[in-house]
Amino acid sequence: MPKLKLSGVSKAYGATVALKRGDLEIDGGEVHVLIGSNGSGKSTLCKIVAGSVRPDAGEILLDDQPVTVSGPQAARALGIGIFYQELSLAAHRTVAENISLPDLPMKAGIFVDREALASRAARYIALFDGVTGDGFSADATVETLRADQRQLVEIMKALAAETPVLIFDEPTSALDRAQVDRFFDILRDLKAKGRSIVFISHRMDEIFAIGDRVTVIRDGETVGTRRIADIDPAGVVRLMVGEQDELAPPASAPPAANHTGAGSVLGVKDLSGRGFANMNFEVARGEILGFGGLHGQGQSSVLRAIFGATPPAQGAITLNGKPFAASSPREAIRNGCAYVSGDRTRDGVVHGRPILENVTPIHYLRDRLFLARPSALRDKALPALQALHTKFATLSHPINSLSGGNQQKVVIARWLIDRPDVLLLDDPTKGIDLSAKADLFALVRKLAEEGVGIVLYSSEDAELLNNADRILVFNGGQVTRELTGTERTRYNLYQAAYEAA
Amino acid sequence: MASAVANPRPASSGIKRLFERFPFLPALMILAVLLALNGLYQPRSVSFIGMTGLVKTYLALIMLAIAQTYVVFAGDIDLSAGAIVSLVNVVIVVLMEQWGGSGLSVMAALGVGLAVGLACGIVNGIVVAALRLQAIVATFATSIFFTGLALYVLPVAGTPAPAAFWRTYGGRFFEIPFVLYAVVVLAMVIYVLARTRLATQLLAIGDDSQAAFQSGLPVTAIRIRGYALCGIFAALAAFCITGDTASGDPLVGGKMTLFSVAAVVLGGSALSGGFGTVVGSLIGALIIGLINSLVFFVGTPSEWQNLVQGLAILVALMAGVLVGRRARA
Amino acid sequence: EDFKIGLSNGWVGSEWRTQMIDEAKAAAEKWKEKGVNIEVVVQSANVDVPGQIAHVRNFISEGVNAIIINPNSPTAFDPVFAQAKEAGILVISTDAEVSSPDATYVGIDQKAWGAAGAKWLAETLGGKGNVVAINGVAGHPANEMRVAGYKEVFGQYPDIKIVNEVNANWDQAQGQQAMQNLLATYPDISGVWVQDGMAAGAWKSIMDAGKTGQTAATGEIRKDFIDIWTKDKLNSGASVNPPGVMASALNVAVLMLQGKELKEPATAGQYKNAMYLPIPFIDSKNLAEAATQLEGKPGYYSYTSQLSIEDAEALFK
Amino acid sequence: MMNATLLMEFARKPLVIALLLIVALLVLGEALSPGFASAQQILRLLIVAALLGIVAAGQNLVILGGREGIDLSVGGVVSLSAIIAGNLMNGMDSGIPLAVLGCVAAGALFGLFNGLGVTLLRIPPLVMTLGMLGVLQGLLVVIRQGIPSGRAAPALSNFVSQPFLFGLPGIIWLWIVIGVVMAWLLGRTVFGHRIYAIGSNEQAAFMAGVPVKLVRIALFVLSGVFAAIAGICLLGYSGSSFANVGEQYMLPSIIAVVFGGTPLSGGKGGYTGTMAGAVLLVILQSILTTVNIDESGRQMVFGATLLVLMLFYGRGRAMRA
Ligand SMILES: Nc1ncnc2c1ncn2[C@@H]1O[C@H](COP(=O)(O)OP(=O)(O)OP(=O)(O)O)[C@@H](O)[C@H]1O
Ligand SMILES: Nc1ncnc2c1ncn2[C@@H]1O[C@H](COP(=O)(O)OP(=O)(O)OP(=O)(O)O)[C@@H](O)[C@H]1O
Ligand SMILES: O[C@@H]1[C@@H](O)[C@H](O)OC[C@H]1O
Ligand SMILES: [Mg+2]
Ligand SMILES: [Mg+2]
Repeated sequence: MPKLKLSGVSKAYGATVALKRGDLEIDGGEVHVLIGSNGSGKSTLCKIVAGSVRPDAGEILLDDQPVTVSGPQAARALGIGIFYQELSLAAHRTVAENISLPDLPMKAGIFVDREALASRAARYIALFDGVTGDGFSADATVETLRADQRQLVEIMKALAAETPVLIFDEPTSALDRAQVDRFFDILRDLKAKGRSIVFISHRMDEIFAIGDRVTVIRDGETVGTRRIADIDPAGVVRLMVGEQDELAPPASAPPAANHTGAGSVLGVKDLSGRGFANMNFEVARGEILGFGGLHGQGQSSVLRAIFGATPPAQGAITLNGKPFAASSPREAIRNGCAYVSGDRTRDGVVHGRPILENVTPIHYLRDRLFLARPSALRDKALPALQALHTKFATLSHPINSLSGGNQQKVVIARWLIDRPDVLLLDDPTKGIDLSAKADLFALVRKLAEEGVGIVLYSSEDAELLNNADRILVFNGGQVTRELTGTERTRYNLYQAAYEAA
Repeated sequence: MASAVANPRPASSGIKRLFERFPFLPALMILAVLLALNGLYQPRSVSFIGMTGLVKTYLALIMLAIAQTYVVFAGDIDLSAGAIVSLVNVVIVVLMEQWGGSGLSVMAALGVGLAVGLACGIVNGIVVAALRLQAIVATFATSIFFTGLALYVLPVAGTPAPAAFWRTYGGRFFEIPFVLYAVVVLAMVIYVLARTRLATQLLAIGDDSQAAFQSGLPVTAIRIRGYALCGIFAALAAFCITGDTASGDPLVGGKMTLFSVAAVVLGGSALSGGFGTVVGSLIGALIIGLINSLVFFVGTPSEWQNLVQGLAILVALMAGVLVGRRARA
Repeated sequence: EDFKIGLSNGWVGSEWRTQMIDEAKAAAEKWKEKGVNIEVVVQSANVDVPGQIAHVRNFISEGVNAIIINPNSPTAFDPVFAQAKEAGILVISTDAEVSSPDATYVGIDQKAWGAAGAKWLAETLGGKGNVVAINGVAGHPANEMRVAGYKEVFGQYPDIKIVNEVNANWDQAQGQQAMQNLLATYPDISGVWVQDGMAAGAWKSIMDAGKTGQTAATGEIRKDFIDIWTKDKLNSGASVNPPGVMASALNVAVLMLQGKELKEPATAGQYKNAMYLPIPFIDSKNLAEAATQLEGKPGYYSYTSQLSIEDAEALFK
Repeated sequence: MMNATLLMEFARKPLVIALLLIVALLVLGEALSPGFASAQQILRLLIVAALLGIVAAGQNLVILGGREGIDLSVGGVVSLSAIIAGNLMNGMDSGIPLAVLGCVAAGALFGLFNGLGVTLLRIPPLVMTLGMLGVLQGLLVVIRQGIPSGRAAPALSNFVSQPFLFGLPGIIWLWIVIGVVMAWLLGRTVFGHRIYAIGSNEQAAFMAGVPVKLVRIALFVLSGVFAAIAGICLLGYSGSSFANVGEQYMLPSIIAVVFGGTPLSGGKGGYTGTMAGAVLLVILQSILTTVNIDESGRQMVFGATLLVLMLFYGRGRAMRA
């Protein structure tokens, strides 16, 4: 008898069908992986189970009993806990308060029982002992924590519910390897205790490392469930993409790096700033320079510094041989610099506005436009969007009508209307699906061939190894190793990343 | 494996930690400076009697600032707070008069007053949290409604409150002014309320209401409770006003609303919610009072008094926001 | 002798109030000739009742000898005046009566003032017609008493109908707007009861509407208006609330501070603490006289009168 | 079937709601007091609505720009402008150009202060403009010194109340022009798109090279300018100015914006709706003054009606979608 069973669950937001037919069966004592491309409806399905989204139709059985999950509170009462992809933390509250937020321990009927609060927090923090990082403590306010630490708090909060069913919607996207390893240990432990766990990730290796069964969801429909033991990554991908054309096989041999002749388009000398120091590197025209290493080692900070978002403390930058010190993104863009952030919700998408307005802001600036003539802009926007195979109905639809991956494509497309000299990619594929990734990297390579200098930071090793001509490995805010040519192996990358800084 | 992440972060200094724990410190500093200046220009104003007078005059605003704080915690706002004060004021005055002005009738009227404040707060809460109207405009609309009610209860200012009532409020017990007892009780109530689950929940909602909801908090109910608390404190503000003015006036609280918001901000709370203290708002209200009297004591010509007060409050607001942010950054 | 006197004006919406303060300050100056030094401290602002209570507390802290107040409420000052008295401060209200037993009122009888205008209007209309009233600040004590005054008078004329009453805050511009609206809504208005500052505005609308001949309206006492009145021969009559009332109150206050005793204690009015000053009345008969007093004054200057020091002394033993 | 849903969607548009409500209220007004919906009466209402609508234009911009944008100081600027204009023209047509210039400059200046406080010092707009309101109110007392001064020039009064073109007074035309310019500005200019961008996602706008602070400062300056223009018109409407004429516009200008479909969170909406919102609000107020009930009843009905009307508009998202 499955612990939890969903059948025919659906949800539409106006015209957007987020989930057409969600089916899922989870047993006690298993880690059930849910996989599907961006916008396929995974989070929607999870939220329905957790009560925070109201389904349009479908049935939920818990221990074979049909149940109505009328809200998050009801879900907890039914024994369902959840880690939300976008987190559910109160920024100004402490870690301890956040862990217990759903049911703050009480004293005398109205007071918060501070002791109980602290001891409960200590219990869950201890699970991650050693991997929580600097500044993490029960009474730190969440606001002061880094992204990975916040994700840990959200994990602890989910665990603290101590529910038989636990849903984790992309809990590892900001975690480093050590943190992921620890988390998986905890999951195994919970599994052993008979809990039912749903786990979502876009990282194939994680899926195979922890999953027992995998359910694939495509375009809002459940397409099948397999035992992990019975399937390989290629099989999963086949299920995900369906009958559509096969993905191009990953480049078996690293691309050749023969840019020695081309001049350097971006030069960085002795650059230091918040989160990094002593940066020295050059990017040649047509080169894809990779940034590697564990996350949060200064890669993003360097890119943002070059882009003028957080101007560096010292050092020099040259662009096309000329000194370049952007004090704002505005200035950087005017000088031919482009920057794509992986955090589209924060740095990219202008929510609620038409797709067209989301593609054009860079063009406005580069062309010093004053008027926004829709017809002229349309002609500029369409080719850029098509180059990435962006799926959308019309340019006047709000960007939020698109799936996350397609939103990210729109955000990337804005940099393609006027060709930049330098393209800074700051983990650009965070949370986008495999085919979108393939499209993106094909395009990036094409841009490189056209003479653009590209810097690529990726938190996914495979992405880096497959696409970068040269890799700088970051550790503790410094570049500790440069990998070129055949040195670019996973082994070398890990070794450089994990050695003590 | 040891944490592989080495993100340089500034060592958190003692001062910073202090400001984090006591976000009202900047306000307290402004208050101290203002007190000193008041004392400098008019020593009598900081005498025991002078200070008692200050408290008597501004206790109502203090109460209303406290009222406002609880909704601001959750990122809401109550532009009807002053109208609730007016309504409760006329209700209790009229009832006290109708019931004969005895001690018992005074207590009964106060009870009804609290109930009226509570009811108004709940109405606001329902309108804002349950019906999901935007707080600024919705409570502006309810303020018009409450004012209408107040005008219905007492169309013209003037009905006197029984002497038993205001003589108590303005009087002394064992040589100590009544309002000082009130302040002590208020301090205890604030201390107690700060430790309640409701306060934490309101602040969590102010941080991110969707997140709080998804965590399983009954967000709507909690916000309504916040407004209810606001209504109760607005009623207490009305008691103070009535004690100090000894009469009913259907428009008496109108001008206090925006000052209550200013006091909350002066006290270091974030209007966007999630961060702040009630003590800060109390200090904020006193700052407004001290600015007003200082402007007079330094001898500002009468036509300039309003302008100078306006400027001083603006500067204090800006200083409070800036200092608070510097200190916490 | 040195005295410090605090003047509190809780509302600065009209020129009448400005003149009131100016006249009071001038009256204080006058005492120098008698060897009495009077320092006046002024708080004049748009404040609500609690704000004006704060005024009084500031005066107490300042250690004034007397407070003269044009109060925003009849009843709300009872507690704070009690405190002032406790601190040995003499409190006098002017322009609007207060219920406090610790204060004395020196000013006109606002109800009689309202009644005087109404009486003139009713008689001018021959005891019948549709009348509208344009009032000052709703809830303000002086305004409320005036309203009571005209209501009582019109009540005695069964054929006079008050078709509408509006508030225009003692402001000329608002009075003009209100009258414009009223004329549009009621084509058959024959009489307008309107209070001082606003009357000029109301009359302007009446004249704009070409109804000067068919309308009788109470008038006001500012030079501007007296001039129009004279020139256009308006059918108007104005009871005078002289801005000098505060100066009168100040003179009375000084004498009280000197320890003199009133011949007749102030026991008039509903609160039994009033000392009423005479209410002059201007109509076509004595219009020219009033005009002479205002000659050479700016347009906003009001016809005024006050108890001189000698007049005041005459009231004391 | 499809048509029905389309119709439903259309009927949910704020502008449509406002227009329907306007018609409904006119019918109601006519029923309560015959003549309410006469052409002449409607014209009078439109003049009053134009005054509110012009203030609301600035308010609309500031709100659209997000980051809790709001301008509580508009009322103060309206009053100030009316007084400055009255003094500068002093009843003479020849003084109009100078008056307009002076008022616009003053409005822009106070808007600039607001904008600088909000952007450079990062004071929340509600706080900054609330403080500024206090300053302006004090300034009014100083300038006016309790003495009335200044009068509208006859040309200005005519502009506001006399027919100018096709029987409509100049102020209505001015309002229409403002409406067209606003629609163009918001929909067809880069500046307009940038307003929406900063209102919707400031961080993303910053990363896409939008001069966030400049745009926001410009919005507050424009708000001051619109309020100043309204102040001049208000002087023309009432002939002379009084101390707090503008106060009546502070919160109503916000309500007009909300009734027009721009939520206070910014980033979406527009001015066409706001215009309808202003008309709606003015008609509602007018109906209430027409019916003969006590002030208390009037206020209760007004407050309750506002609440009911708000239910039609931008209610916040349900926690559980
Ligand atoms: N609140 C919402 N309003 C409108 N559309 C929504 C909403 N939430 C989700 N959607 C849409 O529903 C679809 C499914 O979204 P969902 O978040 O469930 O995808 P997902 O599988 O979790 O994707 P990802 O891997 O990117 O997290 C998407 O097209 C998304 O744009
Ligand atoms: N260095 C930065 N990195 C990333 N985002 C930034 C940075 N500086 C500003 N932003 C974002 O861009 C937006 C607008 O920035 P802008 O500098 O105009 O205003 P600000 O927030 O007052 O910044 P600051 O105080 O740093 O000057 C802000 O909301 C902020 O979140
Ligand atoms: O006459 C009026 C006076 O009584 C009031 O108090 O202030 C304004 C004056 O116009
Ligand atoms: Mg998801
Ligand atoms: Mg900046």
